[in-house]
Amino acid sequence: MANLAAVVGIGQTKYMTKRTDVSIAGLLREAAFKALQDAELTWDDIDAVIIGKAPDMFEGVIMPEVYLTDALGCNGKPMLRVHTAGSVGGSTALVAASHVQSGTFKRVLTVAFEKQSESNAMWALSNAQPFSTHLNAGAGGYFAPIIREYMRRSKAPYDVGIKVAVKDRLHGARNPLAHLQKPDITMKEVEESFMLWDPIRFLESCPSSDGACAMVIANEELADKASKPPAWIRGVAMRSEPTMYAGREQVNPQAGRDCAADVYKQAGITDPRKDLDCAEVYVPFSWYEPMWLENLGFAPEGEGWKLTMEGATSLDEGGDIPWNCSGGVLSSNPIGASGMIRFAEAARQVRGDAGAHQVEGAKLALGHAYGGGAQFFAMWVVGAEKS
Amino acid sequence: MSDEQDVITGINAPVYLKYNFTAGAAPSRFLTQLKKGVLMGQRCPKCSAVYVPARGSCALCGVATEEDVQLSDKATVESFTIVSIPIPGNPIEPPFVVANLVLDGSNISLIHLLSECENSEVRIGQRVQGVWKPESEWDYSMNNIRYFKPIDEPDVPAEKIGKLPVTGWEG
Amino acid sequence: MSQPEILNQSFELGYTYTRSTGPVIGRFMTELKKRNIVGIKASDGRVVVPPMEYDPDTAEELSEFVEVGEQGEIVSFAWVKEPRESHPLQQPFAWAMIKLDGADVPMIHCVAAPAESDLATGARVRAVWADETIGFITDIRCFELV
Amino acid sequence: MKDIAIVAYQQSDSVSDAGAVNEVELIMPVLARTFEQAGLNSAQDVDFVCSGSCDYLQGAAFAFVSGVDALGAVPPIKESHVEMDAAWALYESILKIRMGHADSALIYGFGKSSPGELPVVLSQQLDPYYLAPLWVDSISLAALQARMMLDKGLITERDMAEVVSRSRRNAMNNPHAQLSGDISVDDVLAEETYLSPLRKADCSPISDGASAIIIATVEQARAWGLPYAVISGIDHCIETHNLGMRDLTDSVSTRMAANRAGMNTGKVDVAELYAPFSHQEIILARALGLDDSTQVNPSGGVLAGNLMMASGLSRVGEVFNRIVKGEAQRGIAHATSGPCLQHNLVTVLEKGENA
Repeated sequence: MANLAAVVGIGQTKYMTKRTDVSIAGLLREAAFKALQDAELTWDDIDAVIIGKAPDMFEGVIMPEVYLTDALGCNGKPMLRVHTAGSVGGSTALVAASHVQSGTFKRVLTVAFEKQSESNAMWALSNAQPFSTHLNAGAGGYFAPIIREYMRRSKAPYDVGIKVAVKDRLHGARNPLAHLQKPDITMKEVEESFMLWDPIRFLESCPSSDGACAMVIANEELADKASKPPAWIRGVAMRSEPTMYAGREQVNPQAGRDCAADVYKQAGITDPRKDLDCAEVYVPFSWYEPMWLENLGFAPEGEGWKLTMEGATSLDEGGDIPWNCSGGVLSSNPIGASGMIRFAEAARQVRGDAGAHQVEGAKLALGHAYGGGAQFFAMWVVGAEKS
Repeated sequence: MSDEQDVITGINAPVYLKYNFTAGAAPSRFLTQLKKGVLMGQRCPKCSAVYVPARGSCALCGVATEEDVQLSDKATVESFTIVSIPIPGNPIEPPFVVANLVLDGSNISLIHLLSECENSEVRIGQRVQGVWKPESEWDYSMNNIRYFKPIDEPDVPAEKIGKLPVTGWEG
Repeated sequence: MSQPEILNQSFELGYTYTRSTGPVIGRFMTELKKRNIVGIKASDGRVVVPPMEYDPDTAEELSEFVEVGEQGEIVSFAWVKEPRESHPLQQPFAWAMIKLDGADVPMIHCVAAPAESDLATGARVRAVWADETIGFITDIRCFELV
Repeated sequence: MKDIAIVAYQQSDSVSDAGAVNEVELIMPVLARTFEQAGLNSAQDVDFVCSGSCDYLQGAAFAFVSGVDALGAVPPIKESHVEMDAAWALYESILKIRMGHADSALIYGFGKSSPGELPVVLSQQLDPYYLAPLWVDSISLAALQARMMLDKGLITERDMAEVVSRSRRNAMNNPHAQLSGDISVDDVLAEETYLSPLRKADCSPISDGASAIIIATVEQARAWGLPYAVISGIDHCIETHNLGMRDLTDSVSTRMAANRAGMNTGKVDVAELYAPFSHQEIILARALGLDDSTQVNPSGGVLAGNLMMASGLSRVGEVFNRIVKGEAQRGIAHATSGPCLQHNLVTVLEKGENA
């Protein structure tokens, strides 16, 4: 049985296209320092540091923990770097949590980041090796055919993705840290935006952001003493499956379903829509909301889009299960940090510290991240109470 | 220039590294045949699924694919996207159709261009065939097939996509 | 099963990254452009060149810049007989840890010298500036023996 | 906390160029042998899998993703990855077992260093503003460190050559070694300098390969009926990236990690140290206070073959081998990362009951 652990401090940078005022270290440092301040701690209080980011090619710094140790006060401490593709922010939080849940450490700092403005994500993700076909126009080009297959199967109306795009940007407008600030966005604006990778429109896609997110995770004894409410970690799970194999279910991947079942079991959740108060789910392309609603058991297969269209996932429409109140990946996407932002925002909700995007009285929240060809999944459930 | 403009806030850091890439054993087998105009898949000894291009293992079973299996250049559209932005480092002019295609006789999709068609008429289950470059231009490359184009065969129902024999689709 | 040929092909993985410096590194680069070298004072009072953004012991932000000399002494060196294509000098040269006058912590840069035997730990060197300085670490083209 | 045991270890041959073998093909045979050793069939038979690799070695983003293709990860598995030596993947896996979310784990590391120019590739892990743009390669930095040792009279070139000679001779008993032979100290000293003060023999070779380990709770290891070695401690520690601010002639972080891992609570019969350069083996042995009673790098160490991203894990595996063969009761394995031994991990292994 894992030891109890809780999030006792959260820090995020403002997300934006280019943070031209800081170095790479400066970016992480900002989030890390805010997390320490939030936890009312100093660097000396931290036992170990766990960092995560997507491929090193984004910034062209190999194994960046080597250079970042000084900025994160790690010297003389253990430092670990996680890399599990797009799910890395979530995986990093889970690995950080395991440092405490295993009873090995009392209090650790975890930071995930991406400074995408240092290069071009399309290039970093698509640079071709010899002999390989080179038609993969970034992540959108990869996921668009899977979305098309979902649309075919579910017979969902064409504007579900448009609705999600609007909803998450309206959520993002409540969150001052969100990269995209579009309080006046309309369905028409999204529909008329440029079709990048049919069926994915420009405004149905995530932006490319600079940013970092950090958390302090503490054991039960220290979390009990924290001056601000902790977010208790009630369940942690990760699952992986290969990118391609014969008969692989790509629309509704088994790794996602299994991961959700695992984390729900730990948290005592039997009906996620009813038992959870909100969820922060990795939705980089708008159609992934209905797809993940089904994958994560919030709706039966083929019916996720109905929740979206009914407004069940919308804070503004008073939905019963708001998704991505922070604005989600559709509003901010520093790739390597995006998963951790989901985990941290879930924690903010149950700490009652989510400001204008707070779900009133939230007690139990899901944080979710996925990566690779929708094959790596990381999830946690955090609660205002220990059990 | 004022002092303000003289303040450095950014640098350009060229990071260029040279590599000598060697294709793996399984990809080399595929590419060697491809140079001869043959689409060769590899069958998993455990589950019998046929992979193309084989990457070295049946990812489902985690074992090496050993048996070579000759495939057709006819395929079925599993899904697709119409790309309206250029691919970095690729001269193709957008918009173009990139499709996930399953070759007859294989059980996994590969990605290739679809052309000689109205983009708006491309659909899941559509039958297509490879349009090859002249033999003199063949190399160790999937670009030996310039693109796939629709052929006059009935669409394949969704549940049969990825399960057709090398002999093709009778409708 | 047919035996494949071994297929090789060289390729270059490359990008020119656009790095924002933040104030500390930016100040160092700004000074380099003006052919000055600055360090920064660490929490224990040591002057570090190039300036670190954060103190390695206390993790505090550092901000007290100190101008240092463009001459210094070699703390250690390594003789490169056969420079690599990526190296800044294409004739045999040395990498060295150089403690500049006014600094307490050595920096790493290259030293141009006729032969290994001309170099020694403790030898005095001075910065050789690039013809055009742009605010980049290679504004110091190399160091040479005084 | 649950006692954790190592039950299987396999490594590929360390070769200078694996040729027409991609990542999956590199890993799969090693994993197959590892499963066989443990009497298991696939990754489905362990509770957790964690790997270590580096995209830049072969120059492709997400190199580790294709590693999953070697696992038989259907149905999906609990799996994670560190962009570090797989010794740190072992560390992550141990935390997973300690927290009760797994009773067993497979850990593997792999690297093809041959496609790139490894010392140059590694220059890009340095400070991206001050050092990486100078392209200071990893061998040159190690040479600066060696010169410092020599200048201060802490070592002689003969000491370094002795490390090399012993490595080559020990490696004669290591079937996976890349460099081995009956080479005397004078033979080494007769070689001209390469990156002075280093000779080529002072530097680990460029190698391709993979290694894998299976760990389990002692209860699980017993249930499997396998000989095992117990991991009695593991810890790691990083130091400042500023080489000018570190005492390069010592390895403070190695000593800290070893102390925290409990190395000094008993006799150390064997030590496998990840020293990519001969003088670094001396630094490490001294930092750890090892004397003649400890056999250092009986496998030949990484001077006999350096599988980047797997060498640290292999050190653990080599100590495991000595213990289960009855050649040692207790030993330590060391792993390193970063320039001039910046980041160090120490694992302490002890004989299990039925080893």
